[in-house]
Amino acid sequence: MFVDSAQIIGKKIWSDWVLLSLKTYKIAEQARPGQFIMAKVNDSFHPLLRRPFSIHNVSSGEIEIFFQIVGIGTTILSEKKVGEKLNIIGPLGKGFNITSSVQNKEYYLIGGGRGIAPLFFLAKEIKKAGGKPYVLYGAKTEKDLPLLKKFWDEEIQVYPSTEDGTLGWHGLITELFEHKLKERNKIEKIFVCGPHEMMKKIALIAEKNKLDAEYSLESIFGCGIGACWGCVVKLRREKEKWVKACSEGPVFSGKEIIW
Amino acid sequence: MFVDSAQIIGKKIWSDWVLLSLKTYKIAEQARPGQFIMAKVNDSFHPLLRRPFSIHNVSSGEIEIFFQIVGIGTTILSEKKVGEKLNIIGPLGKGFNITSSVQNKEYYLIGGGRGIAPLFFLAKEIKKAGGKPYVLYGAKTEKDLPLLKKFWDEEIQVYPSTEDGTLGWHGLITELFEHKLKERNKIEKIFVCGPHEMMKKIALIAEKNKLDAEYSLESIFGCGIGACWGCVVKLRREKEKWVKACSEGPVFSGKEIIW
Amino acid sequence: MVDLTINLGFIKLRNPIITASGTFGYGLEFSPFLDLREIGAIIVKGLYFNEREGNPPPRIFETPCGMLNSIGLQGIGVKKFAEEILPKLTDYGVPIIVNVCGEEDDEYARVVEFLSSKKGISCFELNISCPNVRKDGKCPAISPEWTYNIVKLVKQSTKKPVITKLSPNVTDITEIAISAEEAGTDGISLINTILGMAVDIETRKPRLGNVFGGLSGPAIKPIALRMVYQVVNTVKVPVIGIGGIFKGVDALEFLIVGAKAVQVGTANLIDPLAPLRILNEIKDFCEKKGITKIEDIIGTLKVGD
Amino acid sequence: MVDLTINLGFIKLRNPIITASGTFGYGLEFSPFLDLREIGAIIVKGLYFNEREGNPPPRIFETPCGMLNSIGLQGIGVKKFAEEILPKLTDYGVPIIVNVCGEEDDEYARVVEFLSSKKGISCFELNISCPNVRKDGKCPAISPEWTYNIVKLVKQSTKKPVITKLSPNVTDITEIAISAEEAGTDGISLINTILGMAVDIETRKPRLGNVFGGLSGPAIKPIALRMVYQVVNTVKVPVIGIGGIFKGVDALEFLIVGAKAVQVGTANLIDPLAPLRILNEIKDFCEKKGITKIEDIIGTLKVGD
Ligand SMILES: Cc1cc2nc3c(=O)[nH]c(=O)nc-3n(C[C@H](O)[C@H](O)[C@H](O)COP(=O)(O)OP(=O)(O)OC[C@H]3O[C@@H](n4cnc5c(N)ncnc54)[C@H](O)[C@@H]3O)c2cc1C
Ligand SMILES: Cc1cc2nc3c(=O)[nH]c(=O)nc-3n(C[C@H](O)[C@H](O)[C@H](O)COP(=O)(O)OP(=O)(O)OC[C@H]3O[C@@H](n4cnc5c(N)ncnc54)[C@H](O)[C@@H]3O)c2cc1C
Ligand SMILES: Cc1cc2nc3c(=O)[nH]c(=O)nc-3n(C[C@H](O)[C@H](O)[C@H](O)COP(=O)(O)O)c2cc1C
Ligand SMILES: Cc1cc2nc3c(=O)[nH]c(=O)nc-3n(C[C@H](O)[C@H](O)[C@H](O)COP(=O)(O)O)c2cc1C
Ligand code: FES
Ligand code: FES
Repeated sequence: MFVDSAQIIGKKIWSDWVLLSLKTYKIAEQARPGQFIMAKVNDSFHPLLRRPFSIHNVSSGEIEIFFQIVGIGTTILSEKKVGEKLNIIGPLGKGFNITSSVQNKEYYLIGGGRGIAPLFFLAKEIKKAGGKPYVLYGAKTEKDLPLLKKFWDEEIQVYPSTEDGTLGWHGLITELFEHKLKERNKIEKIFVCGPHEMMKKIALIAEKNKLDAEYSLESIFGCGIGACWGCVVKLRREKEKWVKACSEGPVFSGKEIIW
Repeated sequence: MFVDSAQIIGKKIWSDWVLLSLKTYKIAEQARPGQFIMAKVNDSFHPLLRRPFSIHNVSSGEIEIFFQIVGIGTTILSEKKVGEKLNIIGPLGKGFNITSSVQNKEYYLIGGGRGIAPLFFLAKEIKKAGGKPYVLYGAKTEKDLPLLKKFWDEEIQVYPSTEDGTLGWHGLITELFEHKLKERNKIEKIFVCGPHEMMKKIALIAEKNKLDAEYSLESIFGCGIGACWGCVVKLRREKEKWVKACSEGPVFSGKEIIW
Repeated sequence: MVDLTINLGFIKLRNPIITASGTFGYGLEFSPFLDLREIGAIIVKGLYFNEREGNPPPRIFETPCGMLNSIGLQGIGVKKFAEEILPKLTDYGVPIIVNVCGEEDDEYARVVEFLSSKKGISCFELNISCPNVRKDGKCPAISPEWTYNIVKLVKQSTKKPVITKLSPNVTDITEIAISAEEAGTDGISLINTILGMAVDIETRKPRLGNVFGGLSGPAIKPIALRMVYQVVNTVKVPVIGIGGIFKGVDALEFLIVGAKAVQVGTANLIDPLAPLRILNEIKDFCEKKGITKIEDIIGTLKVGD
Repeated sequence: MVDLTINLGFIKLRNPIITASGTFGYGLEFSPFLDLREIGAIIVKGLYFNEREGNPPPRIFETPCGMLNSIGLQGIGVKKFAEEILPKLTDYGVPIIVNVCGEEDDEYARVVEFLSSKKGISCFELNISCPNVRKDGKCPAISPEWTYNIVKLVKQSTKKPVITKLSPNVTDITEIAISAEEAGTDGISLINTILGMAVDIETRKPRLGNVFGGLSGPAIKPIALRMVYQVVNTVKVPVIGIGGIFKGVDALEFLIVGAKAVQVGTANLIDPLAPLRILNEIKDFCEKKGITKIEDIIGTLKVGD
């Protein structure tokens, strides 16, 4: 966990989707898939709080974040220029659990909308360890799938879905998942990130198919470092309790999440 | 009085002094020397209030403002780039009174530090009307007199003073003024803008010499348009009273100011 | 087309946007910027019976997302207002509300008595909540009894409707609201500014000549909204929400918790077009959502699941 | 070299910077970021006797220059704290202050009784001012009698010094401060958060699961500073200032109006280095001004000319 003033060394924008590359040696060195950073988008009191972003990709001394412009913080962030600095804290939280024996095992990585962000790093790591990541990447429409090419470039299998049928599977990503399960059902584990309602539906399907599953949950973060108890989600651990998503998650096992 | 989103079409910086040129047809057309604009330096709530700046210069469809970086608002303003827009209201307030019979009359225009800002426009107007403006331009040190060349270019007589003697008269502008009064004493009126203490001393000298004088006063402005009663200064009008500097000033006659 | 009219019972407004006292001058100051007629109502700067000097400067200090003011209700008094301002203002055909002040309880009565006979005043707003008049920041609206007495007295002194403006500087805002209602107020507006201060560490002096001042602006909106919600759930008279309203969304929040109209204050100082801009943003929101009557939004907060 | 030590009478601090309860976890969360030893004192998250679940999410909402929280004092309870946290925390050698909560008056006594025997706790801070525990936002610190009773009870239950933390949601803060002093409190800290709310206009639901929450951050600083100034001028016990302290200048304002120390709250969430950064900014200011003892700044506000 480091506070770093990271230089922005690369930037891409597709309508309301932004990819930023940041130079940050220590954070890059320690980052694991599913972990996140907290970014201060300006040094004003408005907006006040840092914003959480998954670590989307890591390469020597660099990390990438990939985000959607949805409000004041992401708008300001999207206006940053290459060369400017961004104050970030990371790597934070507990990431996805990929056990040592990944070799030749098959995984579905299911990302809805901005939920795709952490899955790129995860897919790369699984592949590196000899596993087989299959990515389901869903959104409303074609233009909300800007990362397809990036997956292709890494030779990672990716199946797009769009609600309006402009690209790939016509319909919901949950339907695509059910469909794919028929094709390939010796699945070691699924990793899911996306809107709450989508993940809830995936969880039902996973349960029905007795699939091991991990979900990256979102909640509103105050600090991201476990100090404020703002980010809690309900888990079943001994008994039902509110658990901090930032420091004990954001990734949790499907077994313990109370949807 | 117009609210205008004015494009920044020129910018110069000398250490902590900034000159911005703004495209703003209607405001430029109506502006008089001594009037000011209120600028919103960003569209955030922080800083919240507009900032007042004298109209420093006017030419076809354009105005200039000249300011010193002293805090959050002027810092943000100084970072604006040519091409960006600046939301301004103007022209506001009552300016300097130059009577119609300016022809061949002599005036001292006395500006301390950022107080020089409105005097450039005033000097030009006096000159245009056939009068003779003599500008006293004082500051701490040489680098705080970035406008000298601008006055020279307009062939306006300007006498600099610096407290540390790095340029022009070595000492206070008030001393320079007393000195100059000996050289030239058929003065029609003096126009003064600068720090409160400086203006107070000038006022004593002016009174002793029975000079007609106008002063541009500063106070903290809430709105600049006469709506909040925040900006009052004490005047002698019938009786002593608090008068709005923004709408009844900022220029007041020496006869009514209570220092 | 969205029906923006609001019926407060004692007065009908073309729309729910009212300009807050002290931030909109006597109204006329804004005529170069916008068509006053399009505003729901204008509340003029607080009036004492006589002309009033106000507090020593500095009177304004900016704070994070807010500002402190200690104007101290400088103003021209009722006579000059009636003679010089009112005739011009009535020409615009916008409802005019006079914000009424008093150093003694009695003065409130004298102000409304004097002005009740004048043409063009729709109703009164009792400013029993200005924190800037006495050094300790006290005002009638911090006491239920004091509030009751003044409202009662004023109601006896005029036939025109009376809105009572409450102070946020209290432990229990509902208690004060009940007092005002029991004393017969026709409506309640809140909040006035919150008592605050600031210090210049260089000079070690207070930033305001009067030491204390009233905090307003976006910074106080969450507090204002909470109080409005509490009062709406306590009294039957219509409630007007005030505090940090800068955008359409802010106004909508107040309407959703149950305010029947809102006042725009500090925003006017920064953006003289604010009242109509906010109105347009509300209109756009309604159109987008297919809401045909603004009154359908009022008090629609969903609490619990 | 600036002498930054502060003597509160009942405790000596290395410097005037204390971390505020609820914004600094149990302290340990910040050890990756800064050397805890360099902080004046650490106040841990409010503790009830038993473990506590807290309020339903969303628990946090950002507002202009501030934030609302309705955590509702989720926490691990005194036993787990004494067993799992305290031993580790005492290793750092920084004064530890426990923020004490109670659902019943009695619980405050039980918490301090239990913890008084544990090694490493310097003193207690009574949180009688959390607006997030009951739905109506009420707490003991809104009543002089209630405040008096709890402070008295706690003082009888422990020999350790007790700081009483006041709520800003009151009409007259000095009245509550006097009660706490009369009941024997050793010090007073203020302010806790200000009750507020926010609404999502899309869903028409409150932004917080608990509807109301506490406002903190730069937005509230002017209100906090005013209240600290009022209390400093009323009681004799040392006063600790809290509210929107993000920079050295903010802390200095509180010291100048008379606070003997300050607490840094919301700032920790955004900048985990905040306590030491603020300390350094104070040090730099003193050096620039030739001030050799920080205590020479305290209470030096110049009022009047
Ligand atoms: C662990 C974690 C990782 C995330 N990773 C990514 C990512 O890689 N890419 C990405 O695009 N987004 C990600 N998000 C969501 C992202 O943090 C929010 O979209 C962002 O904070 C919104 O900031 P804003 O100022 O633009 O929006 P605001 O103006 O603050 O609000 C706009 C909307 O976003 C919601 N929102 C605000 N703050 C948060 C928050 N902390 N978490 C979730 N929703 C919020 C609000 O409720 C509102 O509906 C992540 C969130 C979490 C918790
Ligand atoms: C009618 C008028 C015309 C002006 N014209 C010019 C000009 O042409 N060039 C120029 O450089 N400056 C001018 N000023 C001063 C200028 O407005 C302030 O320097 C500016 O507002 C400071 O903003 P800030 O956010 O950078 O400072 P802040 O961070 O707000 O404060 C920094 C310092 O500036 C002081 N200050 C803040 N606001 C004002 C204010 N409204 N008036 C005076 N002092 C203030 C503060 O007390 C503080 O000491 C003028 C002021 C007035 C009233
Ligand atoms: C400069 C200023 C002057 C004010 N004068 C008055 C006044 O005369 N009478 C009154 O009742 N309220 C007065 N107020 C309070 C406002 O009407 C309003 O209640 C308060 O500012 C909160 O709303 P806002 O956050 O939208 O400004 C004044 C506020 C400001 C900022
Ligand atoms: C997330 C959060 C949790 C808090 N929890 C507590 C608490 O447990 N006990 C307490 O006395 N105060 C609590 N507070 C109040 C702070 O200690 C402090 O009094 C308040 O936030 C004002 O200071 P600030 O503006 O610097 O944050 C909490 C504040 C926040 C923001
Ligand atoms: S966001 Fe603060 S504890 Fe998780
Ligand atoms: S600044 Fe508002 S009246 Fe002058």
